[in-house]
Amino acid sequence: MRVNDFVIKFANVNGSGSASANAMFAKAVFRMGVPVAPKNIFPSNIQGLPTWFEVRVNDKGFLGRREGIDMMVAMNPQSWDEDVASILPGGYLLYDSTFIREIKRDDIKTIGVPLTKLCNERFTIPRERQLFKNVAYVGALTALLDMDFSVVEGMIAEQFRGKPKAVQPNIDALNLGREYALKYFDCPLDMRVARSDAVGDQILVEGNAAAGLGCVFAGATVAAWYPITPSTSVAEAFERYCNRLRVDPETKKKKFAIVQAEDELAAIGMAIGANWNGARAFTATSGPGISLMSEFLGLAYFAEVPVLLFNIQRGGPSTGMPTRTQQSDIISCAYASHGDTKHVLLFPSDPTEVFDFAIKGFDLSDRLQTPIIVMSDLDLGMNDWTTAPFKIDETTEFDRGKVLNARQLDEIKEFGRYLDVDGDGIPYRTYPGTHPEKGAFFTRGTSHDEYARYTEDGKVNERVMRRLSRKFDTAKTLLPGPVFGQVNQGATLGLIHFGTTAIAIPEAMELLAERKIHLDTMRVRAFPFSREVEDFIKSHEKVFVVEQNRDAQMRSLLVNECGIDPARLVPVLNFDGFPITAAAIADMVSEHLGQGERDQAQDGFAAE
Amino acid sequence: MRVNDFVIKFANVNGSGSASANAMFAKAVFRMGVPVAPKNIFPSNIQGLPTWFEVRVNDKGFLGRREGIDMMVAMNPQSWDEDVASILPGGYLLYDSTFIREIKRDDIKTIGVPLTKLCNERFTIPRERQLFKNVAYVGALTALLDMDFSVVEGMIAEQFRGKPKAVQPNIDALNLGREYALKYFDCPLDMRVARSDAVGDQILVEGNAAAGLGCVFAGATVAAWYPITPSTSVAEAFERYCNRLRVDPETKKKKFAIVQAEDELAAIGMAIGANWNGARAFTATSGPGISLMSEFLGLAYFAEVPVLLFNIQRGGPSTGMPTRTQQSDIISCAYASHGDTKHVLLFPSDPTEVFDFAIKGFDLSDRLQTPIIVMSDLDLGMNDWTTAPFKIDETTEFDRGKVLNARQLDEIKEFGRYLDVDGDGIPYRTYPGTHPEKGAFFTRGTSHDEYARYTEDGKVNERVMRRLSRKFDTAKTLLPGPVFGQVNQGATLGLIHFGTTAIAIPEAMELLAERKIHLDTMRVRAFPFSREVEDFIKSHEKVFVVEQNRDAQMRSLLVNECGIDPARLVPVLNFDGFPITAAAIADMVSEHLGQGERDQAQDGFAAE
Amino acid sequence: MTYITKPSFHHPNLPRNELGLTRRDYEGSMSTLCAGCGHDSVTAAIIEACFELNLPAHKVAKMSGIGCSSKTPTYFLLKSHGFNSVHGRMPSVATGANLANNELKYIGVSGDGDTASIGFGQFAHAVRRQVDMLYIVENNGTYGLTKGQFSATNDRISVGRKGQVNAFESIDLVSIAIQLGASFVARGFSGDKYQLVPLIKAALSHKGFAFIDVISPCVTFNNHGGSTKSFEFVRDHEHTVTGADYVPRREEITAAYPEGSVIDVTLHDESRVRLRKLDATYDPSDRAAALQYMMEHQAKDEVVTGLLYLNTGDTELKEKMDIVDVPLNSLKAADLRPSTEALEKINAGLR
Amino acid sequence: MTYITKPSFHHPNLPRNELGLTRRDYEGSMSTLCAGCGHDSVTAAIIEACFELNLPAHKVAKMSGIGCSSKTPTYFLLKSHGFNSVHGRMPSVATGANLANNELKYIGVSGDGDTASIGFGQFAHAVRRQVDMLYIVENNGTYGLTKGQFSATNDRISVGRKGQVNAFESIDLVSIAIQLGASFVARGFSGDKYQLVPLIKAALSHKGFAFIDVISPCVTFNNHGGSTKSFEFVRDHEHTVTGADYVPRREEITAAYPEGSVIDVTLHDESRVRLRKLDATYDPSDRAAALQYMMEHQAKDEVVTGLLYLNTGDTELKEKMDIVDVPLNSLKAADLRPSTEALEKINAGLR
Ligand SMILES: Cc1ncc(C[n+]2csc(CCOP(=O)(O)OP(=O)(O)O)c2C)c(N)n1
Ligand SMILES: Cc1ncc(C[n+]2csc(CCOP(=O)(O)OP(=O)(O)O)c2C)c(N)n1
Ligand code: SF4
Ligand code: SF4
Ligand SMILES: [Mg+2]
Ligand SMILES: [Mg+2]
Repeated sequence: MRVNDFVIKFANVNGSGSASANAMFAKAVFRMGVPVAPKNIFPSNIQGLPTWFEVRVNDKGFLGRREGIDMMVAMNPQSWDEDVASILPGGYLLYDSTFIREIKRDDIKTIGVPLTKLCNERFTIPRERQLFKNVAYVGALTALLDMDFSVVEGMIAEQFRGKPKAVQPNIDALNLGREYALKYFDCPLDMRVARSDAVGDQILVEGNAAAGLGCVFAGATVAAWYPITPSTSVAEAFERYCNRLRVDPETKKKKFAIVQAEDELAAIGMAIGANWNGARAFTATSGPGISLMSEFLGLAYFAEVPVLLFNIQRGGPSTGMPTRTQQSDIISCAYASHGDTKHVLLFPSDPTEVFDFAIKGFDLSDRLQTPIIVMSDLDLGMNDWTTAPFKIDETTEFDRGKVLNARQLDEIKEFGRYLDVDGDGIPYRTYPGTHPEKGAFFTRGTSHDEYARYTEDGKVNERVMRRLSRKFDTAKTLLPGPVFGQVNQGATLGLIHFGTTAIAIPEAMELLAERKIHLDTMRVRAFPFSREVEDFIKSHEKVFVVEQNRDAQMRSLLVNECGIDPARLVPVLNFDGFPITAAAIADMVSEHLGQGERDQAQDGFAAE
Repeated sequence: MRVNDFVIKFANVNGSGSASANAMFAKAVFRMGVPVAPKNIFPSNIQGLPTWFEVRVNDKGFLGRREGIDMMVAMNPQSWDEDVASILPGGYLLYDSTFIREIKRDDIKTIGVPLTKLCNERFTIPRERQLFKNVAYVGALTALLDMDFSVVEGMIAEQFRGKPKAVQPNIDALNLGREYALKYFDCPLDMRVARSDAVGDQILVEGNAAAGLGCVFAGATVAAWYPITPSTSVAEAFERYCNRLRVDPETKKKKFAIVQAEDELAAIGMAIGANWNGARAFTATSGPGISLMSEFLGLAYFAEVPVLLFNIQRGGPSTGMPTRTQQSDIISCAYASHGDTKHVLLFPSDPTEVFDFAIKGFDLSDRLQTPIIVMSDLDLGMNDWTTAPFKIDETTEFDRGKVLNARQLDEIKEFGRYLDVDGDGIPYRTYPGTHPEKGAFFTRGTSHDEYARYTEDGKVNERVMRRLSRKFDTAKTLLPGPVFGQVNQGATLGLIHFGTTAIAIPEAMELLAERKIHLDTMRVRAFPFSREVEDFIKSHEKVFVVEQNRDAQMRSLLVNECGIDPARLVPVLNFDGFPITAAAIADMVSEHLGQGERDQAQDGFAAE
Repeated sequence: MTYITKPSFHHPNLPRNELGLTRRDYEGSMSTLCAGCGHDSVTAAIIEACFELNLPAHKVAKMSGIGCSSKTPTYFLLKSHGFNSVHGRMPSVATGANLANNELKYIGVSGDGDTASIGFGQFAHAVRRQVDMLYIVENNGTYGLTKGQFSATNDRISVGRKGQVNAFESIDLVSIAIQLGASFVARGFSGDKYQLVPLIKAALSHKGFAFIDVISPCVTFNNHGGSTKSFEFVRDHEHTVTGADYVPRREEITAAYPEGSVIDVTLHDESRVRLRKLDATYDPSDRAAALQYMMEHQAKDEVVTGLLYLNTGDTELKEKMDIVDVPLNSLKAADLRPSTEALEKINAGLR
Repeated sequence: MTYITKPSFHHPNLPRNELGLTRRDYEGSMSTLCAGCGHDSVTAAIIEACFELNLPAHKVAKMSGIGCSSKTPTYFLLKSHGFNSVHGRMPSVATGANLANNELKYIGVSGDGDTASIGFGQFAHAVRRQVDMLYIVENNGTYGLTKGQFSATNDRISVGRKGQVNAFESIDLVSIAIQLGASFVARGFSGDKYQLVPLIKAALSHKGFAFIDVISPCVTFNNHGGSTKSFEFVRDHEHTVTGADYVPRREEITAAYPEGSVIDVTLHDESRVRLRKLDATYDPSDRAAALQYMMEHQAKDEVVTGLLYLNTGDTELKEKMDIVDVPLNSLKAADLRPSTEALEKINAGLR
């Protein structure tokens, strides 16, 4: 019996309208109170190529990706063979039995539903026949998996609240599949969805929507962006929510501006110009955009202009795998641009944290007067996640950082844009137009003195550069600190993870525990790293660093910036474009540990 | 007596025509057989601002920059005070006594020559009066420093071979100063230039000229560039030498193409397009250009297109100090572009090596099918260096790497652009137009299989990425290895340097030896690092890493790529925009070493 | 796996060209574009043109940027080398390739996003440098591959799928190309291969920068009512000023035309293009007039098509730069590396 | 130290404007450009215009890229904020600044290298977006700061200092601006402040993208015989089509002109510009005609100057985007942050 613990995968043709039906299935499971993790595995084209939709259902909340398919809904002849091959022994194959298909396996159970036939009989318009096939297999699944049909009916009703005429055909389509299944198979199967309260008050949302929404609540007014998968939906979500929440009721005018720029260089240029002028502005991009934005990032670092940038990482290098996920821009973002530059990075792990970091990110960027890059990825950005509801604290004001107004300018005896008045390396700024006589300065990317005046005096420039390092140290004390997993007293092994890897960690730890391997875990949430990060590493003999790239980029950052002996940091890597699985982590870790070390890890004696 | 061992500095106004006179002085010293290191310290503007010309004269060949001025030729009232202040006690101040100037020091010797008055009497045209002042003080110096006048006369004759009318006025101008000096001061001073044979067969040339010339001898046919200080003269030199050596005598047509691109993105795009097509092409830029080129660098890395790039580093970040020198683009070049990318870097130390690396660089780029970045800097690129003469080995052919011609295509059974046939990670390529039927492929920055076909199969892409790592390992065996300085058996301390820092090392070692500190030195010449580099570090308890940037970027690379414990690498940094001095290195090293360690370094016992 | 090879079976009696090749020999791998996408028709027209011109595939290089349009070079001329560069940067790569080897024919395919937005600067400069290539923009007024955002070539009157208005001035690439000195400028429509194929053939026979702006509707994102880049809109608003017939070298022109209504222009390879003036007032050799004409008719929401400007008088990039006739990439060390003596002279000059 | 402050001593009886300020109050720090550089004259004209317009300096923002020209904002309006961005990217920074606060007047200063080469794409898109700013290109046909390379605005006939020929088509920024929809387009000459000052005043009173191409000779690198951007060439070849007089609001126009020879255009701040037509055939409100005129006269090597195109009918960026009237940067948390209830609704919608 696989109740509330299985992976079901839908194999479709891109552009055939399967996406919404598949999403409806996932949402239905979610609404039955069972945690789900749907993942859309799509090609970099618009129509006609294979596309997959993988849904992990897990009551325990183990929602990281898992290899092995318990049920495959195989709707695409193109990918039929590999799809059938990926089913676990004893698993199910649901397919359109209108067509005869050769099934080369005898260790799986097949469920043939003549979807095309059923739909052709019931519907006449070709496009409908095509679309309702998807709805029909969802119907069949409700019967096979013992799902609450009213939930699905309810969703149909909601979805077409606008156009009631569309409701009945959809219900009919559902029933076509459902009734066929009930008639020809003994439903439910030994694989089921059962009502649960594991979801609690959680929501189902994608990271990019959370980013856009977070920017609305952070008071962002200007967004400049250039389309690129998988970041496009950040700007789209911001626009959607702004149209809902930021349009003046009387005048119908907008309290926001969204510009689709001509390219990424312009997008970040606009965001910088707006922030310089005191509006909160951001941009969102992915790999290639990061490379193009690096010159401007260097300017913002050196001229100390705040700007928030969402990097929804995809498979690199170059154009790479635009529709796959990776964490491979860490080095290029941390040190973006020529010269001695360092940038603040935030690593959210779920949509709720993306929302929080969007808000926190603007505060930090204003406070630190430097670019902040939120390092999301395609998996987090474009897939729906079961995650905690969004919260804000209305009582707190936005932190706009050290900005002087006219009154303050009159009070202080002198204003120097780049003077380190407070010793924290953070100077005071003014917005243009603040004061008729005081506070004006010239922002420049050329070497400048404490009064923002151009200088070629190397010693002065050196002073400015040292202050920037000081400011970067201050950042360490302001950024979100690490989050620690279960801590076994005396464990000599540690594991560091960040971003979307987090979702796989609890499960990985459970798998390792079964193998008698115990590790302390720490989730890094920001760069530069705080003391705690260093302490965690120093207090463990060996620390695994899990990341989704080839070159162990986070490990490099840790070594560089914390002065850690690389020998103590063991890379655990995955870069095939799919989210890393708990099993893979567990295997790489235990493989690395010889029996000896494993014991010692277990009862916590020091070795070496 | 300071014979052939002093620093003389000229303080002038930018655009006043002083540059050629000052250069003439330096060249004259060089022609007397004495090693010189002239350094032009100029502002980022065209006319009217202070500019300096510093000439170190040193018989021993200690030609790194040295603080403290033995003689100041102060021609610029704007910078008068700081210029006078920079003279060493007992040093000389040569100035234009036509004007009364307040000299606040009594510990220096002053030499007033009424240059303006003398020139106004002798010359009538205002521009001439202005220009010849500079020639006149050179004349005075020939007397004061006991220089061979015929040498200077000879240079004038050469310089104006074309226009004999110009010769006499120049000679006259020289004599104006010379005779005045002979008349009013007892020449020569105790500071002199004496004929020597220390120069030998060396030449006096700037690094950028060497780069341009190297590209001519490497068979480069296409140069695409965008103007930016201090790299502009690379393309200019290439053009100059091509016009001399690469124009068809009959048709007068060019065997080269030089395009001034619309920006850096286009410049490297053109270089990549030309290399893809089998012509040797390069570009040259500096900081901001590197940032803009990073997207294309990622493409060339992933699509495996050769391209040679000269990065003449200047003061960063952003527009920074465009007319000052730094070594601060190391990280941004080594890891340029998003995703998992790594690039091959070469670090030349003098113009001769720039010439050699231009030639070697093209061979390596063709062999490795990846971008190669030659990391020069403003000091090396724009100043004349006393350096070994250029040599080539005519017997060797160019190494165009693994390129298949039509015959070979017919012989092999299958062609796959990205197949690792030889196990060294380097695949075979073909040029467009090679064979009517075979060898065509599609170059792309998107994920591809071994046959250059687009794929979204993550495992295939992973395979390609692993091969690229393998190729990078192969590079380690092909790149120029490190050069070792004096090696004291058993010294526990090492020092790593690279690029323009090298010139200061022998002197620094001498200073340290006086303090009983002995270190082994190694000059790194390329990234990725060869085994020898790792071994050197591992065989020393503590290794100093000397570099001209704030963030110890080379140290980071060493730690990352060689898995070194950062604790063993001590940064020795300078980033004020001037070349690091031997004294600064010696001081930072000895300061770091407590007495205890120094002893132990001295008699070579292991500590710690 | 998204790469689909076509069955290579050839029907025995498919028509063959002078090289003995069939149209199939000029095809590429299977298109992965949406069914009905205008771009596939442009691909077909390119295949047809190359077939009829008897081009040896290996003497053609295919260049593109990023986008649905930029994918199409994979779908034609399988036996040609191709370079799918980065978004908007194809012009620079093509320029470099061209300088290295001017004996290849360069077919650059781009999109309106690729060319009019991120690549506008590179496009403009490739035009003014008169790079010897055929540059096709498959213009659908939208960003197809990223799912239908407005592009900069959208006319001000056009409305987005979801009713979004386009407040900004549109960039008319044809006018820009004419103004910046392109020597061959045309506009076609993916829906009209009888017009498009001869234009492509003439462009490929022309020396210098040949630009063809092909209105190529995006059936998925920009073929709706409000779009001015839809099949329907173009059909209803097309205004063809010149009909171009391509006449291969050594071929007789037989058909007779009314006085003054045709212009014969001999192209660099001695083939000719016969321009049938459908608007008697139009002079395709007068830049200023052509520009004004474009503006006036576009103001009337007309889509002006045909061969719009032709100048066989200007030189192309390599000539402008006085480069030797043989391709630079064919020069060997002997041609390129000066002697040791030459180097010794240089050393001597530096002492 | 290359920053030189000017002595702030004010002569007691310097003329003062309505704000009680003298011209000195509109100056910046000392210029570090070459003696005689055209750019310094443009700086002087900007100072004069702002003084005469009674602009409060802190309500002006100075934007620039990189180059000798881009340095000049340091030399005027010391009490205005300035942003010297990166090479060629000023338009995007200005666009963002503009969206954040449309109550400031934006004066962008760029060079021909900065705008016509590396910044061409950004320039073109700022134009079509109708960003509300004054964009001045100090056009000297060369890269001054990097010591005299050709720029893309060089006319084809122009010859470099060392006799280099310029084989490539030149980019005429005025024509590009007109074509891409700039609503105020003029060309001036740094040597003629009587023409330039009123143009700048009118441009600053105009709402929308106002472009002034100022031929501003580089005395050090491009003022020689072969240059078409030299003082001498411009003086000899200048062809002024319209004389523009700036008439402040509430001021009477007294002077009388012959019928049809003048056009009065009221600008957005109710001031007016009086256009004296020096070429009766010229119509500064007809884009297509204006373009053709430019081309024809440039073909005759004439430098057409004056207010060349004016359209007070179009909307500017913020209007096109329906943004609230108050500056976005003035909105507070209360205006911007939705309530907890609103957030709860959103959460509910995601269950
Ligand atoms: C630097 C960079 N930015 C953004 C993208 C994402 N992107 C891919 S195609 C495309 C636009 C395609 O539009 P167009 O050129 O008109 O081609 P179409 O798909 O419409 O044929 C964009 C923005 C990218 N690949 N690279
Ligand atoms: C990205 C980048 N590339 C190149 C440069 C070098 N650079 C500085 S100014 C300039 C051109 C200036 O020409 P123009 O804009 O015409 O200004 P001018 O000096 O002639 O007034 C260049 C190429 C730079 N600063 N940044
Ligand atoms: S999205 Fe549009 S442009 Fe792209 S393939 Fe589909 S129809 Fe063609
Ligand atoms: S170089 Fe030319 S542009 Fe620059 S300041 Fe001198 S004269 Fe002016
Ligand atoms: Mg398009
Ligand atoms: Mg210029």
